Amino acid sequence: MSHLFEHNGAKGQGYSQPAPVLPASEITLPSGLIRKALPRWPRLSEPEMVRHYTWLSKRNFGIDTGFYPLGSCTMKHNPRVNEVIAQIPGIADIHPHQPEHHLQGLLSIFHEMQYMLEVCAGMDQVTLQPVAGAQGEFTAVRCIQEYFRLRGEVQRTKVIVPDSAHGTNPASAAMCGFEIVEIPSRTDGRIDLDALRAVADDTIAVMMITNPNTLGLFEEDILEASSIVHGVGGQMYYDGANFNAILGITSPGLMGFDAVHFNLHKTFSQPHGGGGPGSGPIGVKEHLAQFLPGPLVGKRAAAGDELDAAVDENWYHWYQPTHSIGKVQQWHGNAGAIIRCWAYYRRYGRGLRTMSEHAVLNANYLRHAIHKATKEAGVDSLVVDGAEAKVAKHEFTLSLAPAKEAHGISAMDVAKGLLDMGYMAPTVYFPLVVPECMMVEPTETESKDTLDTFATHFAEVLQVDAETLHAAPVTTPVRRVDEVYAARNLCLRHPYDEE
Amino acid sequence: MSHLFEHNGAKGQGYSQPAPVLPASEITLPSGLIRKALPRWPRLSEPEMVRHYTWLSKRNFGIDTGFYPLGSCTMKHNPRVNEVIAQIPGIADIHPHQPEHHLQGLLSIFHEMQYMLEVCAGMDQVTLQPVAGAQGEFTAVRCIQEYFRLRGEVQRTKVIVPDSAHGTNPASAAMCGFEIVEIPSRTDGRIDLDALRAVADDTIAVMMITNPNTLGLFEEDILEASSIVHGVGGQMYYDGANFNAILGITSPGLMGFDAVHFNLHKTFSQPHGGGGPGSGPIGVKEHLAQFLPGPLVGKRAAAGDELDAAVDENWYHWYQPTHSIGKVQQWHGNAGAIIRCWAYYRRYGRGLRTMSEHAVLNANYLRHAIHKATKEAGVDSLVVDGAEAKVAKHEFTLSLAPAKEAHGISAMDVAKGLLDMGYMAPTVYFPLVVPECMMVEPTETESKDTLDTFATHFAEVLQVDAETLHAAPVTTPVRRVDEVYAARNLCLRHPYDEE
Amino acid sequence: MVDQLPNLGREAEMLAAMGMTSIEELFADIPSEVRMKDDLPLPPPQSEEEILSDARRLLGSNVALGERVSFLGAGLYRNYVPASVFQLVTRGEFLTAYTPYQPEVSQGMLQAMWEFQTLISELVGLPIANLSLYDGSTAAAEALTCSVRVHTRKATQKDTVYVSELTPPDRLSVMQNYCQGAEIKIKLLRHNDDGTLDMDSVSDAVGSCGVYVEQPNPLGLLDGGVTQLKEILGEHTALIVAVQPVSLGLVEAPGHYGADIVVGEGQPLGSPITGGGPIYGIFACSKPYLRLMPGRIVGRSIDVDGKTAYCLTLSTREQHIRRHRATSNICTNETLIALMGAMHMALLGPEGLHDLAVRNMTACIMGKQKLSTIDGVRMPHSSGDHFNEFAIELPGDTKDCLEYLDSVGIVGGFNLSSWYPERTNWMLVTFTDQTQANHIDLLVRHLREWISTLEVAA
Amino acid sequence: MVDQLPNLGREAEMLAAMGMTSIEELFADIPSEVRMKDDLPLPPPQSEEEILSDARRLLGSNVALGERVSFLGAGLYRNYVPASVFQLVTRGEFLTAYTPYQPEVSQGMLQAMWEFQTLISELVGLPIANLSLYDGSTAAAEALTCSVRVHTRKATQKDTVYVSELTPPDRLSVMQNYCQGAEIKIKLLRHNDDGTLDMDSVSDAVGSCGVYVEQPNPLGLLDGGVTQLKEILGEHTALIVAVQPVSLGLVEAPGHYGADIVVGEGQPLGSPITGGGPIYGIFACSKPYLRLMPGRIVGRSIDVDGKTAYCLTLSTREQHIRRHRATSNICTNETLIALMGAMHMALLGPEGLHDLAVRNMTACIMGKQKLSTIDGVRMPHSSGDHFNEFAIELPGDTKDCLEYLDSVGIVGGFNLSSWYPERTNWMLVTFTDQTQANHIDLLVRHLREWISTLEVAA
Ligand SMILES: Cc1ncc(COP(=O)(O)O)c(C=O)c1O
Ligand SMILES: Cc1ncc(COP(=O)(O)O)c(C=O)c1O
Repeated sequence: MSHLFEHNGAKGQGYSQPAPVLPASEITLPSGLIRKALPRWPRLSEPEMVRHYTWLSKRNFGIDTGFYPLGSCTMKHNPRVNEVIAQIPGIADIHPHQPEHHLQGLLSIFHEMQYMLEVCAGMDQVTLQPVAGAQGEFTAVRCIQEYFRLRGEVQRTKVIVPDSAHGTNPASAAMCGFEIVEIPSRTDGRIDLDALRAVADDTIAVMMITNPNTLGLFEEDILEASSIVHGVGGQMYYDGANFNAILGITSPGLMGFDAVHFNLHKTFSQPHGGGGPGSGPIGVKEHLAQFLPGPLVGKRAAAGDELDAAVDENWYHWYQPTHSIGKVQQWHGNAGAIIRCWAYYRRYGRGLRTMSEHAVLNANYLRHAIHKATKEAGVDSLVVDGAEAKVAKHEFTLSLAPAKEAHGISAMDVAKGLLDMGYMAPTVYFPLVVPECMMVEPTETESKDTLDTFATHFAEVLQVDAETLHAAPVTTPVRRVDEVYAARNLCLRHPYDEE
Repeated sequence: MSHLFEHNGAKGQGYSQPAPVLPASEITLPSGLIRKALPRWPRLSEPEMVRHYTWLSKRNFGIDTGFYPLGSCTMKHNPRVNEVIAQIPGIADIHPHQPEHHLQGLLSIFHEMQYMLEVCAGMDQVTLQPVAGAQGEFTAVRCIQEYFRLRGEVQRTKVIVPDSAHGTNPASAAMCGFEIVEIPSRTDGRIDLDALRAVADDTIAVMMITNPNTLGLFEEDILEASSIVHGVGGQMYYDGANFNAILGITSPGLMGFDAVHFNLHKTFSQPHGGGGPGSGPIGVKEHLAQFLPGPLVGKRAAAGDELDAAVDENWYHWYQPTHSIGKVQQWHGNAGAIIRCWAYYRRYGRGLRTMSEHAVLNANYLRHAIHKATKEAGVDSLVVDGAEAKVAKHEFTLSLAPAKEAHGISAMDVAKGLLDMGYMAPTVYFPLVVPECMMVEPTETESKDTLDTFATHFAEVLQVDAETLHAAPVTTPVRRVDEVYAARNLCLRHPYDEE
Repeated sequence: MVDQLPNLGREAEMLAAMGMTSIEELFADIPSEVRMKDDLPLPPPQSEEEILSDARRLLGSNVALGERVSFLGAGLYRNYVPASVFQLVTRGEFLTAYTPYQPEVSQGMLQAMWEFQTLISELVGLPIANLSLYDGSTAAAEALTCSVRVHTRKATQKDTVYVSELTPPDRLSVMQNYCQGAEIKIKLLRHNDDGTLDMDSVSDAVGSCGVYVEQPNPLGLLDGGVTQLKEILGEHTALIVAVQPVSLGLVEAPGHYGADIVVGEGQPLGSPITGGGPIYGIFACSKPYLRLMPGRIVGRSIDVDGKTAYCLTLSTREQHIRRHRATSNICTNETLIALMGAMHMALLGPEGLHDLAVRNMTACIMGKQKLSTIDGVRMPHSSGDHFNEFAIELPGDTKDCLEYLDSVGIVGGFNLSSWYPERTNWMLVTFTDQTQANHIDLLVRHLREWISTLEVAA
Repeated sequence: MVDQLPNLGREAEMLAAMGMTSIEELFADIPSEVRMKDDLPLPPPQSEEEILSDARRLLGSNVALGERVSFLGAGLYRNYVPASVFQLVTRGEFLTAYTPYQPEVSQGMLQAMWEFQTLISELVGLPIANLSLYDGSTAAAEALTCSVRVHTRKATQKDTVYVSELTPPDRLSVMQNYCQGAEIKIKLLRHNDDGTLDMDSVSDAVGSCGVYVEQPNPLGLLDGGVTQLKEILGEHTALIVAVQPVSLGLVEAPGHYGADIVVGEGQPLGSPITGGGPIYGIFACSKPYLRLMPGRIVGRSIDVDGKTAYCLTLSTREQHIRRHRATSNICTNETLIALMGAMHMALLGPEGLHDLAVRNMTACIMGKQKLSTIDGVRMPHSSGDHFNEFAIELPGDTKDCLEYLDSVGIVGGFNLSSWYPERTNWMLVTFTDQTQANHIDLLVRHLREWISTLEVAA
């Protein structure tokens, strides 16, 4: 069967259920409310369903199946015990509206996570509510917006975003109603302090930056940038997507940021699940804490009659920040993801720094190995580094511009060639400041052997002739997919007989 | 990495454990007992281990990945809830030596399974102890042996086995010390009553038969065979591997058998797991019940002080048959498999007959579809049915003898050709009475569409030229494996540096 | 932690290959002023066993609903998710993949999501569905901003949307946050005393950009009036209907009575409650909304050989292309949970969905029948039909009542005063496919007992 | 049941294609005399939800060891199995495969088993291992018959094997059943009062076909004498040693002191106890035993392109080829559980195995230290070293003691009178990697309390 809708078993072929508590005839809906025709869903027995999704899974690439050096996405191994923990009924089968004495375990974990993220980021208060990085950005910018409103600084209508920033940064700020001021980066993706100074004035509400930046380089001038923005009364926002590089070594707080989001699904390994779920807590400095979406988790000494339900000597409770912006997700965020990330952090505890060290070690080693391998293969003229820097952080960029020039081999061609060798391709064409860019992030959970082999294979791909590479991939479930066709001939659902 | 032993991380790279309760220095083994060199096991981190076994799994074919028409093995779908049930701590984390009041749930399920198998087989007593079909055979023959010993009939030193029987039948009887009398089958694999009469005398202890037989045909003369054997004082043994064909329609008891084994992993869908585990309970008539391995599960009304631990109004308890042969597995058999099979049987309950009806429907439909497809493709002259019978039961045989003769295409060639089309091959070269045999068992859990498509593909394979087929498979992880090389150049473990 | 770091112990070797001698050299670019001086003030590393044991202890101290008889719903519904769903969704190929940027090696997830789009599209009766938003509340919020993007030019009530006054405050708050940036005014639609929409109030919404109602409404009521709205509103106002997706096995699909956008909490299809997340938000719409809608969408295409293949499409709406002019900032979404939804839907099939709806609805009917026998319990909206839940008015404070029920092991329902502060005696009681007749009897018995304690006290 | 039968409702269509009109026609060959007349006297079909709920109720009523503090071992050891093992072993490709008859599409399992053979071979110090027998007892039994097949021709004590008198009766019974067909005589080896093997008794075994001992012995004792046996027995008697595999992280591998065959319960590596099955039996041997050993074995080979490939080999020993002259009747074995073992071993690595052994052994040492402080508790074998467990002699009946401990929530240990009927006051107490110091303190406290009740009664 090539897709689900070819399955059309006899009626009632689905998953069999117990009888209802009353016969269906007790239902007396007025005819206007009654559904006339059931959805044209397929009819599969369990064996067919299991085989269908097993088949689909085999047509999908994950970290478990191979090296996944997708820059900016931190595709690290997902420890398996975390999945076991997330199935414990005390998280899978709890309702956010249960009373506090039903949820002391959950609340204590939330409290621990707030604290852990606070100390890692050098922030004063964390909320776990945002469910993705982009929502974290939006939430933090909203908080800053309310902060300025309360201070009467309504003239601050602009948000500065470097041109190398991730698209969510300007999108999130725009959703809050801010005007976006894009400033050009230097060629190494680093912030151009002059460009920043040129736009910095009292109309600026926020500046959003990632550090290390999207080229994987640490912004050495970050304190200067912070003081420029603070100098005009603006706030500094840290995009935490690259937090994996610096955990335990430096922190957004030390760099002068006022607010930060975490992509827990990156740094703390909630499995990415083909696109989600994620979790995007934010941390802020004291002056912004009162604006956070509530409720937050606080703790106090447990009273005598609370000790029965308590998990330790404390009572964990919800509380509302005084000037809360309200909610950004209806419940308490992605609690299931937060539990997994808690389990992840516990593996390292105070040793989280080792994780970042190995992320950076692996990235630099791979960068080195690729240049060595291409040199040995005599194809080092085809690829250059995206930045002139002695060391990268957790990721680095390569430019295939020389290959394109010399042989007509694009970054996309190389990406597809790598698919044929059994790898997920690095991020391509981002950031735009690097021509024919490939952005490579190996993460700390890849072995030296994997990195060595990848480097060799990378050099091999560069030796393939352009024509062959244009035709790649050939070993994948389908060959190069026509994205233009998809957009021109929109087919967004099974057409049934309408085709 | 191509195999596990290429992984050799730094020391301590394995799975990290909590500290011991006392320092290792408290261990003071005499030097003669101390291990000098640890095993040369590989060193893998969790990410490497997960990727290794994910990779291996992708090189393996299972029911979940495709149609698995392996005759005699009943490769039916394994319902997924059964795996969930088998992980409940009340089965996964219990010890066979716990007292009865700790195990009332387990015992009640065992009791229900004994009863269910008794009524399905028409037997008086079942034991769940044997852990595979072959062990069931051995156990039942042992019981019969003790039965005759107690009756003083020590001259009964022989066991009759048709030449079409599964190899475990003669092997199990021989393990008990019996002499094997092999009798030839008729060309349709059915029992030759004359041949049986010729060997039936008072030296016969047991006759072992499968019904339906290994060609998938019902032994219509079974009552006559039973009366011949019983006539000389022998016992009739039913090999239950093909029980899936007749459940709820007839029973070994009605056919005159005295003992039977069940392959629960076939009929009741304990997943086959690449070769095991299984479960091979046996059922016997009253006169043999006292010889069964113990303990068995009995029930009686629960006493007042037992009601706390009871699961219903009964008390379930272990008891020893008076002349028990002792044990064949040290514990209580494969309890975890029995639980899964209990969950499986509960899905059908008194409707188990429907399961067998569909198994037989699917087999006959596929048999028909294959002949139709080969006819339409004009290749029906290349394959003939293994037996001249209007209807088969749950499986059927095909002979590729004409294909071999006409084009040099063997059953093995066709099997490998089918692998290339994404199927597991049917059983080949068994039973031997059918030349160039393929034994096909679709099971009841395959859809009509799958059967239709397989039939078409089967006809397509027959149209492939011999040379191409000899070279098949070409799309599999490896191509045709040299089994002779394996036997001549024994390499039964990783050679390390010794190569 | 060693089990997660394959190169632990190989640092020197790797550094040497780069001509370095210490990890520190790799961080030479981080100025000392911003360096952390101390170790993180966190506990020591733990092994898998220790983490699991802590998790079991802490999470074990939570009261899981399955340990109790529960009548708590109010937007999230405890349903049975078939075993095969968990086993398949945790296959590493799905679990550990990212957004399918390289379609050639991501056909599995892409196709599954295209199938998900079809399943949702059929379910709600609209031609287009995206592959999930964060939850029901953000889906609702994005529907409002989308309706404004589409209609505000021609609207007479520019930048204005109307929302049912019953909308739970937590959901409304999300809408407000999402709407304030675009300066959208959210006005409220009134309801009658019997719980139905006030149709006069609806007339006020004519000329606005969008109208948001829920069916069943937040108090479980199925409102026939909702099926009339499109006629009143006309084509220039988006009718946005939020659904409990399971109800659509019995109740007419909003697409069939003119809804332009259907949103909802997908959770009852395929996902456990999980404390409120991860769950997934449903978002479906009609053609005119396509290019201004939020979220990812998969299209069917072909590969260079002409073979059917799937890929993300229409991404020019999205933030990674259009940046601050994007239709939404969403990037990471809830794909894996949507996949669970797809698997559940695939297993149910049309008749299975119907059966599931019947189980939910008959449990609710039985609840109404039995609770209506209790003296002192009033059902404000008893004249209507309900799905999953209905409000009751108690002869005393709901908080007291819930505490009493809790003391006898029953999670009694939802205190409606936290949504509608003046309704201190209202409670929302929920019944699902997991509700058994004897659960309801237990609730009735203990409600009677609680009421009798009130009488004694009085 | 409908969810398991894709063709339910399509019977007529399928029958029609065959020119039939009823299912009955398919069973025309079954004579009416043998037909079942009535429906099976069984309950009605159940849905997945109902089965799961019954299973939860029934199995939930069992006392899982994890709910208690437990000191019960006696051959099966509750260990921690890493989470990844379960998640990988239940992948459908492993779970739903059968014996790899078609090697081209079964390389995954074949290679995993070849790796398993290597892991076991290294663990026990012998060059050959098969891919599992049913359990430790059948592995032991098959080792005995194997030793007779190999040695009886040259043996002076033909068809005779010697087995330690401490061998648990249930295990011995399996041996007896397996041995009686070949008319093998099983004689017993005596032990000294301190638990060690009586070396005089061992001399009696010279000239027999095989000698079976356990290390640690059934009472947990590590016996230095066992390492001397091969010297006494010489090359024509098989030395068969049964092991607790985890102990081999500390204790010398039997292959290194001359064992010819090593067997054992593989369970502590990779498998939960599961009420005693499915678990897996380890069987390893030296070269002379290869062609007469039982069970399946995988060999490394090549495919037609010369690529490394794996396949079953040496099957001419097996029943499906050699029928009644086979070395064993085993067909279905315990592959999947052996695979769990392989995964656990791969995760542990050499140092991890060592650490696991240390955790088990130090828990046992702590147990000895603390229990030895109890007045009235005697340790008959206190002079030796123990792994996992040791015997104690109580001042009263073990049954009473276990019942008392049970009443305070402790699974106290194993009543040794069920193995050795005269030893009514002996108990075997077991300590594993899961034993915590406070567990032992609890045991000590309650043992003391029980003893004090005896004194009061006296
Ligand atoms: C640099 C950067 N910022 C922000 C985001 C947005 O985070 P999320 O996808 O969790 O919404 C991403 C995600 O890819 C990112 O790489
Ligand atoms: C006809 C027949 N009898 C007996 C057996 C042996 O059963 P088991 O493999 O469970 O030991 C089989 C197994 O394939 C079989 O097909």
